[in-house]
Amino acid sequence: MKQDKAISLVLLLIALSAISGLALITVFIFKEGLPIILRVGGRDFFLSSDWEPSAGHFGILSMIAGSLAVTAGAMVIGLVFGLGVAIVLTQFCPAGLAAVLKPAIELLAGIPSVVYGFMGVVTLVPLIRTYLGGPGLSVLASSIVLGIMVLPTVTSISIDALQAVPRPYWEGSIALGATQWQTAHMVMLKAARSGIVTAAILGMGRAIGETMAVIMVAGNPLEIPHSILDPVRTLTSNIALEMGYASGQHRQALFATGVTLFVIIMVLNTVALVASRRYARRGGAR
Amino acid sequence: MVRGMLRLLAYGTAAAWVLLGGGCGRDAARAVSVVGSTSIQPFAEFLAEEYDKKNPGQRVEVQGGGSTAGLQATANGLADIGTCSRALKPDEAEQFTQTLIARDGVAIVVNPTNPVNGLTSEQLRGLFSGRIRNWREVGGRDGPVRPITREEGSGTRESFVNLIMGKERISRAALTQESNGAVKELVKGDPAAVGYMSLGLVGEELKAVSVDGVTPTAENVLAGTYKLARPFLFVTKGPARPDAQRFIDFVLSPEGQKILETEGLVRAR
Amino acid sequence: MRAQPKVAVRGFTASFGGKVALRDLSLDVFPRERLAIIGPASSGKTTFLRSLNRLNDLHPAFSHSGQVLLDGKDIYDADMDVVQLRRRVGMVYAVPVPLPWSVYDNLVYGLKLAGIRDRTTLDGRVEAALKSVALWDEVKDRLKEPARNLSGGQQQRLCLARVLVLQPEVLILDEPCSGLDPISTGKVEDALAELKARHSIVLVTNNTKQAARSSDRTAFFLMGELIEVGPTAQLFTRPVQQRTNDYLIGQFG
Amino acid sequence: MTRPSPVALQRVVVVALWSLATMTIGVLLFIIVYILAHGLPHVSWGFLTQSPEYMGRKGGIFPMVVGTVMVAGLAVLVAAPIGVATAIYLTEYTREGRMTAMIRFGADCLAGIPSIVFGLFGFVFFAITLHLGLSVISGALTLALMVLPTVVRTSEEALRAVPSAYREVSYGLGSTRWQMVTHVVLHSALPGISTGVVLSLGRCVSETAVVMLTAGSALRLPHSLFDSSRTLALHFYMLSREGISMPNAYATASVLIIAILALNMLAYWLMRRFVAKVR
Repeated sequence: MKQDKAISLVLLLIALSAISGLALITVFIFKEGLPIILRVGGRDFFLSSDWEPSAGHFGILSMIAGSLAVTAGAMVIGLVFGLGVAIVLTQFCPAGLAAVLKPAIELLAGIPSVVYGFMGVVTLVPLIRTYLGGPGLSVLASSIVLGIMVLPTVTSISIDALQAVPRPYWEGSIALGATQWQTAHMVMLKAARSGIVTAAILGMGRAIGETMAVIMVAGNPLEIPHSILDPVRTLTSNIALEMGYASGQHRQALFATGVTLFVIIMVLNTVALVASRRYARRGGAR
Repeated sequence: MVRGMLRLLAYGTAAAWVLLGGGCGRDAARAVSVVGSTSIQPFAEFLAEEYDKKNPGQRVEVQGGGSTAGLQATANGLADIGTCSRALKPDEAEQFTQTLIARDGVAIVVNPTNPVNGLTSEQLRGLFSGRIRNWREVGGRDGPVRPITREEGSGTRESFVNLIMGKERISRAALTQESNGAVKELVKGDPAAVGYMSLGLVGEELKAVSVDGVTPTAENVLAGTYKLARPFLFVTKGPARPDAQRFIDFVLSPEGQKILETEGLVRAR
Repeated sequence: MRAQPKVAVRGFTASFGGKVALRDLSLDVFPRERLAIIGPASSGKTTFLRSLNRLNDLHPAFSHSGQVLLDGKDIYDADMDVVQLRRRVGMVYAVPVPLPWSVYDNLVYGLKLAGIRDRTTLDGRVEAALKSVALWDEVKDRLKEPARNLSGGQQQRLCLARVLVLQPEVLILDEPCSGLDPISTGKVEDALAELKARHSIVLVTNNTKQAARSSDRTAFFLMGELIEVGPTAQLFTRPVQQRTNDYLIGQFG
Repeated sequence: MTRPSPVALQRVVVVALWSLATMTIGVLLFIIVYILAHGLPHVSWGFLTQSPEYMGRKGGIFPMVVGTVMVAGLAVLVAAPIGVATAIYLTEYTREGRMTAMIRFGADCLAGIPSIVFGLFGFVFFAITLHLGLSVISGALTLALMVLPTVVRTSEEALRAVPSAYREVSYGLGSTRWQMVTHVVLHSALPGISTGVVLSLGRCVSETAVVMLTAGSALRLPHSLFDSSRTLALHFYMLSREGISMPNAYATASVLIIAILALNMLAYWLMRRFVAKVR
């Protein structure tokens, strides 16, 4: 038993070191970013859209607005398609076909984000520019690209949630004379609701944190977009664009942008966690 | 089979940790690292390639990151040579030893379908600040103007701002791209676009317009008539390391200068 | 007078997080006998079995008082080697659980854990164990096959053989025939009759007929208490306690 | 207006849903076919084994292949043992409690941090504070932190999927806990764990933002872990973004896509083995 204790201790130390990674990241990002938020003042940092680091102006409102706009657009596309695919694969698809399609959808998650960005630039952006007007680099282009990128996340978690609904629910509904679709949206989707909420929130986290694809298709101006055809700069692309050059206050301001992003993601994560807990607790009971 | 995979994983892990531990003698035979401007990066890479061919055993490693990043990296010892595609600010000039390796024009580029062939400094200020919103105002077709700028910190941007914009600010609505190539791609596809980029990288697909009546060519930059030009600098912190100095010497040699010239830059001396 | 008990349980109480599963229970198991334990569901039969090889320890909320003496030594003593104990008290489960390996690897796993590597010893023990459960002829050519390919009855006898290779002193079986057809059940019961010559056997069963067929003594458990224990023939025909009688004639399911 | 009958509605909905699914698969196929059609004609043995010349306009991608293998491989070699050990601790060596909740919450948070934030951290911590510079090792360690939660989570799931009866049987046959874990549980869970590791490898291979900020973008073949190295994904980004050479950009992307396809197939194959094993 002595050996057992020793092994247990070693494993605990390793587990804690893994967690200390998180602590380290948090400490570093905040240490680098927080001072400038305090110096500039939360109001001027978060509620001003005046970003001109060389002149000492550090307002990130337009980036926050940009990130939110792009993420909202991505969620509309990601949810409609992602959930649609999840419903098809679990409710209306022969098992053999689903077994092929599911890994294919998951493959979408493996494609590098630079490839998505590149495909957006060479195919989507000219289409938007030619047929809808504007520079092509736009909220719309970013939303579509990001929507495709978050789709696999939404789909695979939704599929898990739908499959976790006990089979008798489905059978009971069908036995009462409901069609498959009535069963799907009135019984299955309802029962899997909080799992789907988790899927949506994690997808949102992915969308808001994506960098390279967005930088290529968003256009990155400093102005808040007024229409979906306007270009947009997000928090992530702001960091990636200027990090290479930044020093002093400018770099701190970029870290502060990172802090903002970090906090937004943490909040989303916690919400997702609570949602999935609720879902786990209700599990089969509901 | 599964046991084999376990074992492989274990050996691989062990090897990785040994490498981690053993790699501490990093200063031995370290490559000369050149970090900085994305505008200079392709030229520096090409020079490094040629230098390596001539001097087997010497290694030069080129990084992007941006002019300011290059200076920073040099300041804290991360890089042996920093590259900078703009004039040093006074406080920077005090801190570093600088070597001019070439000069580069900043070309104003528009889509080839755009009928405008020349612009004045005043018109450029208007286009980029957002005061001029229609190409008709500068003699082009009726249609919106879409200025494309580089990101804050870029040497190209700082040169453009210093030489053209003066006190005026670049429009907040201007699209921001992170490299010469990205500016090029965008202008190539968008008839309404106007951008600025390294003259050496313009190529055939874009139209570089004349500024204040002077065409952007290497000769005009060398002659000093095309005023939109900037220095390409190598900076070191104090005197360079011997192997770094050898690379700098190579770049300044007639052979090195010839390479830069064929690539579209303007020789330093 | 009978011999010294092999296992002597003395005033044993077991509980899980405050819920008592066995209450002040005393029961002896003698060398070379088959003791059957019967009783309705959740009467503590399985908990009793798992107390004999300290498998209950794995449950986070388990606590106990009283003694379980194996050859006169309390197995819950602090200096007891639990790993060694589990080799001496071999357990067979209700559902056959072959590990996801070959038949042969399943059989030698316990021996390898005990540090025995010699090929001829391993082969000899495997053959002997398989023969004692009458499985040798059926699987001697299939030793390299995945154990899962065997039929249910074969799997259960394999699991029995897997315990037997360790030559345990006490064999504890938790409803080993619950999932088996009558023919396979018969084979397992025959094997137990053979094994009695060398081992003490404790057999938990839901099947009173099986207890009547293949045990020397029978104990009746109810709600964590031992109601009655006696020679099988006697307990089934003339139980002393009313509750035993009620159970046997089917008053409690 | 009358409501459509449920059966008619069902028909409409099924058509609509299937067209969504078809479009999704269509996008996937389009991306892959587009890249491969433009790139594969330029991929040759020489392209894979030669060094780039002329900033990547000519020549091959050998240093990037090596750089990718080094950065991503090292990242996974660091993350996998730590992640698997953490998962083993969580599933086999401890009971649910404050400690496990804390570790799991930490892992979940780590999983949600955007890669650019990892990049920032890696740049400041590994490259500057620890003086590792823009190098293979800075990139690999940052990526290791990035994929660690994935490894922990997938390993944990794989370990939990191993039937608890196996554990009891092993104890019953006289194993210590460590023997039980190594002989029985890990053996059954290994394909599942490998799936997570392979998918993490895929994430490291395709990550760009992090390596740009931590591993740098040197074109040279890295001679040690402290040299900078450009990965395939970053090379593709730079070739296409700087407009250096579109044919070579497409060819690089093709190699990247094929590598990702292969890794996903490997993961899928391992997963099926795992399901067969613990069933």
